[in-house]
Amino acid sequence: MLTTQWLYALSGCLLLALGLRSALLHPALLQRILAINVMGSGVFMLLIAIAYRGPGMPPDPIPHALVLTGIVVAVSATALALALARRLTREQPHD
Amino acid sequence: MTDILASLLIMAGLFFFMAGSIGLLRFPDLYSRLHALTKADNLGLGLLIIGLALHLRDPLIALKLLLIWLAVLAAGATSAHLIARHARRREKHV
Amino acid sequence: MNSATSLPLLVILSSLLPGLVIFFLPEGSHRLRTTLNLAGAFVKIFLVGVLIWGVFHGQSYETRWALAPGLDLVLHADKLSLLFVSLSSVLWLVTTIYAIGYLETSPHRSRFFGFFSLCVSATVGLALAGNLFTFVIFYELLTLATYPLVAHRGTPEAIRGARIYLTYTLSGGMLLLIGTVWLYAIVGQTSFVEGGVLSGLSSEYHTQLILIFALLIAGLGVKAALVPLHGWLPEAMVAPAPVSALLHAVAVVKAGAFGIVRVVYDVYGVTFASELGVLMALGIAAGITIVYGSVKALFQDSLKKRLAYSTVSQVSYIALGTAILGPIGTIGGIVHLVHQGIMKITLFFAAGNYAETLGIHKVSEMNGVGRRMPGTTLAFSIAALGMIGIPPVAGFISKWYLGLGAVEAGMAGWVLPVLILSSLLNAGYFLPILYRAWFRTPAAVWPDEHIPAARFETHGALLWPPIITAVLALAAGLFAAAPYSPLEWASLIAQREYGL
Amino acid sequence: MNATMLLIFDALLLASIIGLAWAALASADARRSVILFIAFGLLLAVAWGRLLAPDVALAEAAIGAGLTGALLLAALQWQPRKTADTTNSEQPTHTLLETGFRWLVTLLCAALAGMLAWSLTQIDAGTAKDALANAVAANIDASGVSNPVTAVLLNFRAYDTLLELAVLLTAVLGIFALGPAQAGYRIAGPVFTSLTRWLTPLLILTAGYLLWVGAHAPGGAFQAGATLAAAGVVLRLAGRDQIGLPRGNALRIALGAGVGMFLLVGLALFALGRPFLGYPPAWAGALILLIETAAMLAIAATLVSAFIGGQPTEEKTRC
Amino acid sequence: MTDALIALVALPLTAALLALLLPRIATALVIFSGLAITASAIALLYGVNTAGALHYELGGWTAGLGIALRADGLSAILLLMIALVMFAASVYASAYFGKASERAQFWPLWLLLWTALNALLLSGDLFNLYVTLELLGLSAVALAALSGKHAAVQAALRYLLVGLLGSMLFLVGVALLYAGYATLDLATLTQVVKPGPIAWSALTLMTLGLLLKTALFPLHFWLPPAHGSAPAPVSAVLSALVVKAAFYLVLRLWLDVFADIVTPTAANLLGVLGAGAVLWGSWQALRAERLKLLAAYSTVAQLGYLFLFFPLLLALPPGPARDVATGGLVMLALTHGFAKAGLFLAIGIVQQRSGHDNIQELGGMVQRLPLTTFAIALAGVALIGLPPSGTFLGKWQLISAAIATGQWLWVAVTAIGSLLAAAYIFRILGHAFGNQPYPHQAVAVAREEWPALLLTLTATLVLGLAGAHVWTLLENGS
Repeated sequence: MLTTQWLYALSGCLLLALGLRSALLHPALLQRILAINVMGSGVFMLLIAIAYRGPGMPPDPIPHALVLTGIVVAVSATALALALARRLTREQPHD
Repeated sequence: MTDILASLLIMAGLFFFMAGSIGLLRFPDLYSRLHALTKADNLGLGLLIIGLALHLRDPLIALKLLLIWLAVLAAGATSAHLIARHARRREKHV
Repeated sequence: MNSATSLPLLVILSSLLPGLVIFFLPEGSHRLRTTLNLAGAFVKIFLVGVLIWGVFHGQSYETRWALAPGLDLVLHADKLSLLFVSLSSVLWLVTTIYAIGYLETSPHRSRFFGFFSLCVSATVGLALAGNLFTFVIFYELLTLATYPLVAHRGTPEAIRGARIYLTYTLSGGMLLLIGTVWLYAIVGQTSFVEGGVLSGLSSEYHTQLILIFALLIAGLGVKAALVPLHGWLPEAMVAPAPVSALLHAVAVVKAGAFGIVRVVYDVYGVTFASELGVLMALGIAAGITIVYGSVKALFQDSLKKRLAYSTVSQVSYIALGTAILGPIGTIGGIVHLVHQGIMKITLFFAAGNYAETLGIHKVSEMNGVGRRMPGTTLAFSIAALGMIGIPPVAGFISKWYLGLGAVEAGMAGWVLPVLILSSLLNAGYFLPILYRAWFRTPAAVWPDEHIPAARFETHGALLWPPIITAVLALAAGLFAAAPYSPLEWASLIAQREYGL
Repeated sequence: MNATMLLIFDALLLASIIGLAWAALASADARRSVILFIAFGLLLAVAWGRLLAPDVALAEAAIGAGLTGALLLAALQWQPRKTADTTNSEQPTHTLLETGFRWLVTLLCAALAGMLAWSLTQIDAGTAKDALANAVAANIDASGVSNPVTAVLLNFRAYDTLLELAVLLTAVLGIFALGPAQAGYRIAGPVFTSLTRWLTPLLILTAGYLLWVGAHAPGGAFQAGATLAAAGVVLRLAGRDQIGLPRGNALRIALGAGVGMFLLVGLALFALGRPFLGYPPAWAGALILLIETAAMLAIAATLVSAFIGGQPTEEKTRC
Repeated sequence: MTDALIALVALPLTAALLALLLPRIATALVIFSGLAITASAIALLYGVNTAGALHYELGGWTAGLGIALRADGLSAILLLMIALVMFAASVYASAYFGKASERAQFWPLWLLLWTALNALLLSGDLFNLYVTLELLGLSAVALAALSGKHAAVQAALRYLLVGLLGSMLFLVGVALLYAGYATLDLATLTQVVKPGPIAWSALTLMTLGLLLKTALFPLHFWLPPAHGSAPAPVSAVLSALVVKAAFYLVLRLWLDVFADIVTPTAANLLGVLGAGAVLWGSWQALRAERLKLLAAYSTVAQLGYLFLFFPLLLALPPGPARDVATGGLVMLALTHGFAKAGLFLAIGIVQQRSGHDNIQELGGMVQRLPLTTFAIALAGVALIGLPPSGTFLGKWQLISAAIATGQWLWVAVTAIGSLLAAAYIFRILGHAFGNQPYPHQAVAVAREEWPALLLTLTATLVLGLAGAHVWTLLENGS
């Protein structure tokens, strides 16, 4: 693997671990949702690093397509999660 | 020749960005922060875009870059206005 | 499908299908329900008759249905199964008549008779099972079908009794299942074969086979109420009398005993089992149970509980018989399968009559009941004398062969004392009842008389069943030497087992 | 020299990305977390650009940072400002067990990342890792588009995209089932309103451009849909409740348009004896554009619906 | 023959769109398309049985560049189960949701869930599996939250987050495999994958993600509240089908794709977790106060049995013995699917009629709701594993394989688990048989009772008596 690929792939792993840890441990709901998004970004970074072939070389388009799909899926899930969370706070007795 | 000019313009643009950011961090109150940020960024971005346009030498891309500058200018001005108005309103309430 | 492959299945369906229809009958359609019940019972007896005739003429009947690779559901009619099938189908008919009378006014009869039919179907299936896998299936089905019958009254005691019953039987079923699977893992699918199928295995398997035997007998011993696995039986007495009668004489307890007979004779082979040394252990367990049950019975004032402990004791005669190596002991054990059934059902019918007619539940309330209910009490007396082993009632035949077999097998040293002690104890808990019933003066009022003496001492449907079964018990003893008698049949089975 | 510069740039970029992620997740303040997360998304877009993935960069900026950011900012409205919940504020220190558990989780996450990184070192350089990329290049002429990412998304792996649109539809239906939209905002003042007057058409124009250009250059239905949705978001912020979103049946048609067009094309081809979703090469470009147009509308309608947080209510009086 | 592959995905998806656009006729549409899907599933099973495993290259692109749909005996059997359970639950739901507005929201999501299940079972592509997992997860969450009650929404949110976490872990595995082998096609991967860090890490990550989704102990914490607070037909399919879809993927990965990579130690670990699930799930079910929670914990336990098979299958040499044991596993999964769906539907009837599902207050139920009680009892028979249910055959194979490979621990776990199951089932029946007057208006609706009854009958009788076909199908369809 190229150094650049390495650098980005490792950062991807790190983001994944960061996200996973917060998703499991953060007390607040919103940050847990963010954490899962960070995890996703970590995976995306891994995929795009894999696709990279060096400066001037055309990258592998397949991981790019996968990440595009992944981003859309992630926003769908985030939207649903936020809607559920909103419903939850609305339902909560405020007094 | 144009490349050198372009580099100089880009560097100048970056300098303004830097100044704006420092201003954002260091200035005492909201209004002066906004002032520093918008002024410096608008100018910085403008210089940056002229530099890039010179560097790429493609009128179509230059047009697009100009469009981006205008959009950022408008959005920046509007949001600065909104933030300032919001802050002003809150002050009145207190 | 021809008759050779479908008849065993039809025997089961003859009670299963009416049962399923009965579930959906409205509570009020008394006549239709009775018709279905009786029609099913008669059809079953007829089909069993055909089976007996065929088997005697060398016809082979087998229904086979693959459930999984290497696992076939096999229904097979051989002499031992026919002995049990005919016992259960005849006693089912009698019990059905009795139950119709007994439950005439109580609620949820459709549910009751539905499960009643399922219970008999499971028993018949168990009797016809052609291999251990099939036996396990019907053994568990029997548990399932009897649970609602025990819980039928829905009182907290009934629910509790049913729960205890279930705890015991399902745990036992699990042991039986593990033992069976283990056996299959060693020898693969094997049918019940007279003389057993395991004697050819090399000696490295013997330890495993002993463990498997222990598992199987423990599993079967729960239903057969071998001490210390008998705890459910007195608790299950909360069930209505016809259910108790069925449980004790035909279905549950007998299923366990029948299973022990199958395992010893048709899986291990009695000779091989003896070589393994497991017969002795079984015999000792049976001996302890016989004495223990009798002693406990002695101290029960509740009539049904006294009968329940009597069952604990009496059923182990069957296990004792299988534990005695030699044809005569075998005959004694197998014939007791039938004899105990006929006699015990008579006793339970009579006990049910006392409770239903006069509200008598305790031995101490039975003073002079013989004068008020002579027919019932006569039937009770015949069965009780048979249980003690007084000739010419059927019980005598069983005990005679068991004793003789023990002498023949050289086990007289401990079997005979057990037999004598138990007979004395039997006399000890039955004779006082007979004395009270016939010779004490009756109390001024019965505890709860709600069927007045009219044409008979009680309802005809309640009176005739015990009388019929008492006559059968007498006949089985008197005509023991006649062809087609239980004794003759048991002798045939024993001959085949020992290759005589 | 150039390589070292790039390396420094990469290191700085990645350090900022990780730092932002860390800061966003470490904070207990929801507002702070969200703003840092949006910045994180924008830097990610830069990273994608750096790795020659402009399509992804566009999508990340528009969807990952842009619309997700808008959703999160909208969520701040009903979030309590400090989200450290009550139990936490009462007991600021963790019990020993909790601390142990936190360490355990941290270690496990680290181990997982370590395992992953270690496996990456083991990737055999000799494997035919370009096999699929080459296959894409070899078949691109038959795909009807010249942008390989679009070719993969809309042709080679069109089935993925079909199901992905179904995911979007599911999410929006799930949101609708949870109740009506949130109340709208106050009507904006003249400055913002005048901005929306020309920004909205510009966004719509840009969306159309992105959709069209996707065939041969970075862009496509998702980026275009997100841009279109951005127009809706801006209108909503300006206090227009009628954000251009249709109501009732028309809205349902818009939401289902992407999946519907995809299925229509796929099944029609199937009925004509082609494979399911197998475009004839001559028609592929046109069919892809058709599907992408429908998909763009669906994506925009979905994202705007998600932003307003429910089924738009009928026009109501504003205060 | 391969048309059925397309139909199984396209039919429910098209129906979902139509149900969205035409809410007035949605119910009829669902029933009609349900029949069509069931017919397709039968056609697929027939095709697989006669022609062996089938595959279809979408868009005409070779698998690898494009995506292939694949079906073999295992997936075809499970697809038919999905079709039958979903269809029965659809009929039930048409009566369960009384208001037209409720049904209008329910049907499109319901059909999307159906799409996701079918697509997942058919997918032959790693990334496509990720998309189907997400589609399944989101539709399941949306349905679970449908009642809008606080507890339901809270449980659904947790369900969503756990599901997303699981999908992310799965996706990392996919990325790693792509990095290592440059393919996403499962069949290609099966051929090229080699033992080594890449395969091990990928399998670990993907399995971890899927175990979260299939709620294997101790990752089951999210399941009882989610399944316990969803509407009855939703609970039914969540418990019967959705968790099983993730389990199916674990099975595929461990027994097919990574067959040469998995080690007995790893399989033993799954077995230990399975044992934990059996014991803990059964115990919690026994202690549950509410019927739905009982059923949900029972799902945790029943999934545990499936995982007990992993150490056994790996200890058996490939060949007839392993195939027979695999059939047992499939049998358990099938029976549980039908029985648990039926149980949840029946519980839904109890809950609607009495307004609660407290086990303590079921006295007299047997008189007022005899068919429903009967359905619960039949489901119980299958859950305990008594004959003639398919579970009995499955457990027989489980114990048999454990004895044959000398792994007695799993025999003990199975025995204890079954007895605990008997305890919790007969705890319900004990209360139901009580002769207290049943205070509630108990008019049963045939459209609700019969689906429950037929599902449980399938589990208890049909699968038990026709079980041999399952083994034949698995063999013919491989």
